[in-house]
Amino acid sequence: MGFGQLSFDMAHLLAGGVLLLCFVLLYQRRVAAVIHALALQGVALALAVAWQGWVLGMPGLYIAALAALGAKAVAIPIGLRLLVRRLELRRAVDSAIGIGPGMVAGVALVALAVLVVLPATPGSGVLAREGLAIALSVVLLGMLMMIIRRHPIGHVAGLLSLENGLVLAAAGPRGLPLVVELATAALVLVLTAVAGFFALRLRDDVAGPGPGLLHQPYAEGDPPGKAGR
Amino acid sequence: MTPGGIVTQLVHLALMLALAPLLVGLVRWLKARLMGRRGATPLQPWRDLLKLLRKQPLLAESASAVSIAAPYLALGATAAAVALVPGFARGMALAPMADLILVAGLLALSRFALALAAMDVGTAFGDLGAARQMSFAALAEPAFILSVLCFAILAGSTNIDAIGAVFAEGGPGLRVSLLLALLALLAVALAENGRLPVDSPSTQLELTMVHEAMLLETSGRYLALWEMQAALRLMLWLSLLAALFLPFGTAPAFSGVFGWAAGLLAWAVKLAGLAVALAVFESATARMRLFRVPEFLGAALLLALLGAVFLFLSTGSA
Amino acid sequence: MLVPTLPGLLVALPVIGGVALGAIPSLRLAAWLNIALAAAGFALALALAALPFGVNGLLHIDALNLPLLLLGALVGLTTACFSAAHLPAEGFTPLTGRASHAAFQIFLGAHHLALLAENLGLAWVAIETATLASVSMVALHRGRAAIEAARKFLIMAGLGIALALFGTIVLALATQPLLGGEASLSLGVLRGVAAQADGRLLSLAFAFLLVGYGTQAGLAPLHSWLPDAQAEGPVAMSAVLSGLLLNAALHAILRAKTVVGLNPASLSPGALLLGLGLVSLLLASMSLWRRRDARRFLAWSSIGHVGLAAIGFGLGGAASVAAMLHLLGHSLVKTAIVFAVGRAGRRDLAGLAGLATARPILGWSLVTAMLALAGLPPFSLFASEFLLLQQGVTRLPWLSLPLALGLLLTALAVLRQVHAIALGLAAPSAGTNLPPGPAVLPPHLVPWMATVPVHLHLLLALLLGLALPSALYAVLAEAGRIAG
Amino acid sequence: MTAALAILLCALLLLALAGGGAARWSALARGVHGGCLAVSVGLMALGGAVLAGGGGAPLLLPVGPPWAPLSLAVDGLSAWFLLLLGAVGAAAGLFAWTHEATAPPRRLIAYPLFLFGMALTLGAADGFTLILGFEAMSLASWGLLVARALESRGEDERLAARLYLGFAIFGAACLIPAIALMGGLAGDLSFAGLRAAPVQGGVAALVMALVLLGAGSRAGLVPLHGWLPIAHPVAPAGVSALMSCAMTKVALYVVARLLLDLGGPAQPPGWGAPLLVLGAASALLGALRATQEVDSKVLLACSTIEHVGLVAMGLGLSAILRAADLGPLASVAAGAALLHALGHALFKTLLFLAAGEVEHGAGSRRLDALGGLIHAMPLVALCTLFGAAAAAALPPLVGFAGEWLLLQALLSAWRVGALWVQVLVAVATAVAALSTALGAAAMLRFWGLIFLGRARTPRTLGAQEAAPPARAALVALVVLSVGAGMLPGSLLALAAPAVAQISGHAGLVVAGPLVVSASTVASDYWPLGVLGLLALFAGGLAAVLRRWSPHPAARGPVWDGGFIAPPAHLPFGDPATQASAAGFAQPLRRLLGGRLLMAREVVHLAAPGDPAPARLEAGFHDPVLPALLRPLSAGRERLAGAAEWLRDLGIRQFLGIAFGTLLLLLVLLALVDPA
Repeated sequence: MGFGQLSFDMAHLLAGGVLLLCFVLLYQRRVAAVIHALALQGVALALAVAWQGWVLGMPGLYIAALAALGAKAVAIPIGLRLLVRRLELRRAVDSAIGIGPGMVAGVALVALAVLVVLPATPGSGVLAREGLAIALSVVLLGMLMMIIRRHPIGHVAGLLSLENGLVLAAAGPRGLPLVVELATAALVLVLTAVAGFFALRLRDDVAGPGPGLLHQPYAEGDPPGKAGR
Repeated sequence: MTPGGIVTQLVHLALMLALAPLLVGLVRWLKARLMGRRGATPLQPWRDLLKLLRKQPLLAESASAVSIAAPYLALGATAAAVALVPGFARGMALAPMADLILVAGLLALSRFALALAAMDVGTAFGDLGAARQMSFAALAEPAFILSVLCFAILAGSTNIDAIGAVFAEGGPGLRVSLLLALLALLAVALAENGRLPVDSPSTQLELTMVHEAMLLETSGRYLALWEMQAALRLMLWLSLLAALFLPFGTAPAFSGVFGWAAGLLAWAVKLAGLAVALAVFESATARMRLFRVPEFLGAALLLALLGAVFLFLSTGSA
Repeated sequence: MLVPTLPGLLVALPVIGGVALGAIPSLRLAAWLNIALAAAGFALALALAALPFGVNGLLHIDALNLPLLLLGALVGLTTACFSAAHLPAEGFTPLTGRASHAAFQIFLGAHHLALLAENLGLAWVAIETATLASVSMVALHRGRAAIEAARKFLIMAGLGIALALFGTIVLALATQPLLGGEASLSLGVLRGVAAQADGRLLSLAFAFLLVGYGTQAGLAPLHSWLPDAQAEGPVAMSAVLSGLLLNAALHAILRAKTVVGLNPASLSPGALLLGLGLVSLLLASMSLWRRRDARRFLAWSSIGHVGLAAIGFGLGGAASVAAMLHLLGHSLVKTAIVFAVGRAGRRDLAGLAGLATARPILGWSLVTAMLALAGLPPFSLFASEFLLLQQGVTRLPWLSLPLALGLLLTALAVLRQVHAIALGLAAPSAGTNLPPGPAVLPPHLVPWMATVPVHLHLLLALLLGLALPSALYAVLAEAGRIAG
Repeated sequence: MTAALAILLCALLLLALAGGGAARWSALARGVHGGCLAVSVGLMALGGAVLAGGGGAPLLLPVGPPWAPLSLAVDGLSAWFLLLLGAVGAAAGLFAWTHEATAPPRRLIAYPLFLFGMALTLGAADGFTLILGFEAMSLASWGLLVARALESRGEDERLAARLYLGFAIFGAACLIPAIALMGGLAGDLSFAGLRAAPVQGGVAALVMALVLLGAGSRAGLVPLHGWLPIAHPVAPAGVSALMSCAMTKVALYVVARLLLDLGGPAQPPGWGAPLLVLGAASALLGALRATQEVDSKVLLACSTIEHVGLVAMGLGLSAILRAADLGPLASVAAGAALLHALGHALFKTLLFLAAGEVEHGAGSRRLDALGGLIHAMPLVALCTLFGAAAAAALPPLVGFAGEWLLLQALLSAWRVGALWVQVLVAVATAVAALSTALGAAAMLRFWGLIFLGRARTPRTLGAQEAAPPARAALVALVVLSVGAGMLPGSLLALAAPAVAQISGHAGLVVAGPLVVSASTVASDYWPLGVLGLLALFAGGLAAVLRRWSPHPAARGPVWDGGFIAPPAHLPFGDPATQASAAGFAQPLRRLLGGRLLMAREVVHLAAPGDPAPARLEAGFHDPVLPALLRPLSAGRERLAGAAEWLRDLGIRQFLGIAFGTLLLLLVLLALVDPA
C-alpha cells in the first residue's frame, strides 16, 4: 500500500474514537448525556470519513463527512433535544440489564467481532481487517444499545450508532463503489426511521395514551377448553 | 363318482336321517336310567315328530315368511352338512366337498336361520335366545377353526375324508395336540348342541334356556322340523368326532357289501359309545351360570390354540 | 443513472407515476391512474419477458428475477384493481388516500428495481425504498393499532436494512483484494472472484445479509413485525407485503447465496437458509392455531410458506425449482385470500364463519383459496410442496419428520378455518359492516373489480399446478440452477 | 384401453362442470347422476375387458408438473379394482337417480369428482398421479360430507366433516414422503421406475409404516379407523356405499400397489406382518363394534372395518408367504383378498342402499325405531337378507367364498418355517374366525331388528316399498353377489393378472368355473354343489311335508311366554317386550366389550322406600380415537401455547431475538472453520 503508517494510525485512532464513544453511550444514564455523546460520535465519524477522503483522494467522502457532521453532530442532537422537551420524556435512560453488565456485554461483543474478523488467511490486508473489526464492533454495540435501553432515545441512539458503524465500514476500504450514495441512503434511512419513529409517537400521543395496543383489539389465544383439532 | 360312492352316500344319508331322533332318544333313555328312572323308549322322539307333523301349526299374527321358510333352510343346511361327514364309509360321492370349514359354514347357516326364526315374531324370549346363541357361537367358531388348524397341519388338508384316511393309517400317532384339539372340539360340540353344561336340553325354566327359548312360538310341523334339526345336529357332531378321532374301522366306499357291513358295525359301536359317554357326562354335570359359558368356551379356544402351538413346536417348525 | 431502456422504464414509470399520484387531489382519478400505471407496468413486464437475458447497465434480467418480476407486475395490477373497488371501505381521508396511492406505486417501482438490480448496492437501496414505502402505507392507515404496527415495522425493518448494508459492505471488502484494490458490488464481478476470496469474510457478509434481508423476508425469528403490519395496513398493503416484499427480500438473499456459495471455505449458505426456513415453518405451524385475526393468520401462514421456500432454496438442486414455483403459487394464492378477506369486510376469523352460506360466491372462493393454501391439489402449491418434500426426504431423510410435521400442522390449522368458513353458523353481521366512504368506481364495476382478481389468481395457481407451460418451466429450472 | 379410461375420466370432469350448472337448471341433476351411472358401467366394462384381454402401455397426459407428468395405465390390479368401483358406482348411481332428482350444485359437483378421484387413483401409472387421485378422492368426498352438513346443520355432521378432512390431510402427509422415498434420488415416480428400484432396509420399513399410516387411515385400519364410523353414515346412502365399499378398497389398492406390487419383491417375511396384525385388529374391533352399534349405517360402517381388515389380512399374508417363497400359497392369500374385496363391495353396497331405503321409507336409521319392516317392504327385506347373509359369511354366498379362501391360506401358512410366523398365523386364524362369527351376529342383529319382530314406533308402520329403480338396483346387486358367490373360480381366473401382480405367482392351482381349491392336496370348495345340496334338501323336505303334513297354518296372537295381550293404546304391542338394540347386544357386550370397547353397565337402584324404578345404564365407546387424538391435540395445544410467548414480547425483546440470531451466526462463524 502506498501510504505511510501515519495515515493508518490516524484512521484507526479516529475509528477507535468512534468505538470508544459507543462505550460512552452505553455508560450514560441521562438523556442529555446520551445526546451529547451521540453528537460527539458524529463528530468523530465525520473526522474519520474526512481523513479517509483525504488519504484515498476521494472528494466524495468529504461530502459524506459533511453530511455526517451536519446531520449527526448538529441536526439530530438538536432535534432530539427539542423532541425530548416536547414529548416530556423521562430524563433518565434506564437500562434493562444495568450499566455494569452492559459494559461487560459490550466488551464481549468487541471480542467476538475481533474473533470473527481477524483470523485472516494470508495475503489479505490485516489493517483493513482491523478497521472492519472496529466497524463490526460499533454495529454490534449499537444493536446492544437498542436492546438494553428501555427509553425511546435509547433505540434512536442505538440505531444512529449502528449507522455510524456502517459508514465507518463503508468509508474504510479503498474504492468502494457507490460509497457516497450508500452512505447517503443509509443516512436517509436513519433519518426517516428517527423521524418516523417520533412522528408516529406524536400521532400516537394525539390519539390517546396507552401502549401495547396491538395486543388488545383481538386479544388472541383461544379460551381454555376450546381445544379443537 | 363311483357307483359304490353313490350307494354309500345314499345309505349314509338315509341312516343318518333315520337314526338321528333315535340317538336323541337313546341319550335321554340312558340319562334316565343313570338317574334311576325308567325313561321313555328311545323311539319316543320319532313318535313325537310324527305326532307333531299331523298337527295343525299355529303361527303368531306378527309372523312373516321367515317363520315358515327358516326351518326348511336350517334343516336343509344341517342335512347337507350331515351328508358330508363320513359315517360308516369313506370316499362317498360327496367326499370331495366334505370340507371342515364348509361344515362350519353350513352349521352357521342353520344357526342363522334359527336365530332369524326366533326373532321373527318379536318376543323377548326369542330375541334373548337368538342373542345368546350367536354370542356363544362367536367363541365356539374360532375354537373349532383352531382345531381344524391342528388337523390341517397333521393331514395337510381340511377335507374330513382325507383327514380320516390319514388318521386311519395311524400317520400322526398319538399327540398331545390332538388331545387338546379333542377337548376343544368336545366343548364346542356341547355348546353347539345345547347340551349340559352350556344349555339344558330339557329345561322348563325359560330364563335359562337358549335353544328352547327360540322355539317357544313354534308348533306343528315347524316344531317337528326344528326338533329334527337339533337331532340331526347332534348326530352330525358325534359322527364328526368319530370320523376325526376314531377313524378306525371305517369302510372304504369300494369295499363292497361286506366291507360296508363291517363299517356299519364299527360306526354303530362308536356312536353308541359316544352316546353313553354323553349321557354319563350330562348326568354328572350341572348346568353352569349363563355368564360362565364364555369362560368355558374361551378355555376351549385357548386349548385349541395351545394345541396348535404344541404342534408347531413338535413338528420342529420345519 | 438509469438508462432509458425497457427495464429502466419499468422502474421509472411507477416511481414517476407515484410522485404524480401524490399530487392528484381527486381520489377517483387517482384510482384510475393507479390502475393504468399498474397495467402499463404489467405490459412492460410482459414485453421484458420477450427480451433476451442479460446485463443492461446496472440492471439485469435473468431466469431468477423474471418470474418474480412478472408476478410482481401482475399482483400490482390486480391489487390496484381491487383497491380501487375496496377504497371506500378503507376509511382514508383524501390526503392519506393520495399518499397511500403514491406509496403503492413507489413500492412497486422499488420492488421491480430490487429484482432487476445487478448491483447489490442498488438492490439494497431499492429494498430500503420499498420497505419505507410499505411502512408509510401502514402508517397512513387509520387507527392507533396501525401506528403502533408501523412503529414496530419501522424499527425492525430499519435495523434489518442497516444490517443488510453492513453485509453488503463486507461482501465488497472480502473481494476487494482480488480486484486489485478496487471493490465492486456488481453481482457478475463478485461471482467471478468469490471462489478465491476469504471464506470467513464471505460468511460474515452472508450472516449479516441473511439476518438483514431475512427480517424483510419474514423469516423466523426475525418475523415479528410481519403479522402486525399485515393486519393493520390497508388491504392493498397486506396483499403486496405477502405477495411481493417477502419475495424481493428472499430474492436478495438468494443473490447473496449465489455469490457466497461459490466459495468452498465459507459456511454453507444453503444450510443457514435451510435452518431459518425450518424454524419459520415450525413456528408458523404452531402459531397459526391461536390466531383470531384473519390477516394475522395469513401473515403467519406467509411466514411458514416463505420458510418452506427457504428450505427449498437451502436444499438446492431440484428443490430450488420447487421453491421458485412455491413462491409464485404462494403469492398468487395468498393475495387472493387477502382480497377475499378484505372483501368480506370482517377481520376477525370468527366473523368469517359461515361466509360460504351468507355470501356463497365469495365464501366458496375463499374456501377454495384456503384449500389451495393448505397445499391441496390441484393447485400449484400442492405440486411444489410435493416436489419439495420429495427432494427433502430423499436428500436429508431426517428432514422428513419436521418437514412433514410442519406441513401437516400448517395445513390442519388452515383447514380448521376452512371448516369454520364453509360450515360455521353465519356471524350476525357478516359482510354488512363495510364502513361507508366516497365511492370511486361506478357501482356496477365494484363487484367485478373486487372478485375477478381473486378468481384470476386462483386460475393462475391452478394452471401453474396442472399445466405449467414448458417455457415457464424452463425458466424456473434455470432459476433453480442459478439459485443453486 | 388406457385411452378409454382417459375418456371416462374426462367425462367425469365434464359431469362435475355440468353439476355446477344445476343451480340454474335443476333437470341437470338427473343428467349428472345418469352420466355417472353410465361412466360407472363403462369403468366396469373397462376393468373386465382389461382383465380378459390385457391392458395397454402407459399413457402420458399433457397435464401435470413437468417433473412428474401425469400418466395413466390399466393393468390387472387396477382393472380388478376398476371393476369393483364400476359396480358400486353403477348401483349408487341408480340409487341417486331415484332419490336425488334435485340436488344442490355443491353435491353435484363433488359426486362426479369423487368418482373421478377414485378412478384416477386406480388408473394412475405413476406415484404423483396416484397421490393426486387419492387426494381428489378425499377432497371430493369431504365436499359431499360438507354438503350434507350444510343441509342438516347438525353438530355430528360438522364433526364428521372436520375429522374426515383431518385424516385426509394426514394420509397425504404420510403417502407423499412414502412415495418420495420409494422414488429415491432419481425421482422417477413411474411405476415401472419404482418397480425397478425397490426400497430396502430401514428405508423400506419407513416406507411401509408411512403407507400403512397414509392409506390405512383411509381404508379404516385400526387404530386409524376412528373417523370411519362417524363419517361414512353421514352421507346419503349412495355416497355412503361408495365411501364404504369403493373408497376403502381404493385405499387397499394403494396398499397393495405400493407395498406388494411395487415394493414387494425382495422383502423379508416380516414385511407383511404389520399388515396382517393391523388387519386382524381391524377385523376384530370392527366386528365387535358392529355388534354393538345402534344406528344402522354406523353398524354397516363398522362392519366395513371388519371386512377391510379381512382383506388386509389376506394381503399381509400374501406378502409373508411370498417372502417365504411359497408362491402358490401367496396366490391363494392374494386371491382371497381380491375376491373378498369384490364380494364386500357388492354385498355392502346392497346393505347400504337398503339401509338408505329403510331410512327413506321408515324415517329412521336407529335400530330401536324400526322393526317388522318385512311386512311393509318385503322385497327390500329379501334383498337385504341376501346381503346380510353374505356379510355373515354364510355358504354358499360370496362372503363365504372369500373367507373360505382366506382361512385356507391361513391354515396352510404354518409352512413358513419361522415359529413367530406360525404363532402369529394361528392367532390370526382365531381372530379371523372370531370376527367372522361376530360379523354374523352383527348381521343377524342388523337384519332381525330392522325387518323382523313388531314395529317399535308408529312411524315404521307407514313404511312403503322402495321405488322401482332402487328396487332394480337392489335386485341387480343380489344377482351380482349371488353370481359372484356361485362362480368364485371363474372370478379368480379373471383376477389371475391381479393375483400375479400381488403375489408374484401366476394363480390358483385349481380354479375351475365350479370349484376353488387352495392347492392340490388341500380341500376344495364347490359353491354350486353346496347350493344344489341345500336346494335339494330344503326343497325335497318341503315337497315331502306338503304330502305328509298338509294342514294350513292357523294364525293366533303371539304367546310370548304368557305375556298379557297388548293394551288398546299400543296397537302393535308393547315395544318393550322385544329386545332393544342395546339389549340384543348385551351378551357380547359382557363377553368381549369390557376390555375392547370400554363397555359398562351400571344399575342405579332407588333408595329403599323410594318408589322410583331402578335404572340400568349401559353403553360403550371405542377408546382408540380419543386415545389417539387427545394426546396429539393436547400436545399441539401445548406447543401452540409455547409459541404464544413470542407474541407477548415487546419490541426490545424482538430486537434482542434478532440480535441473538446474528450473534449465534457470528459465534458459529468464529467456532466453525468450514475449510
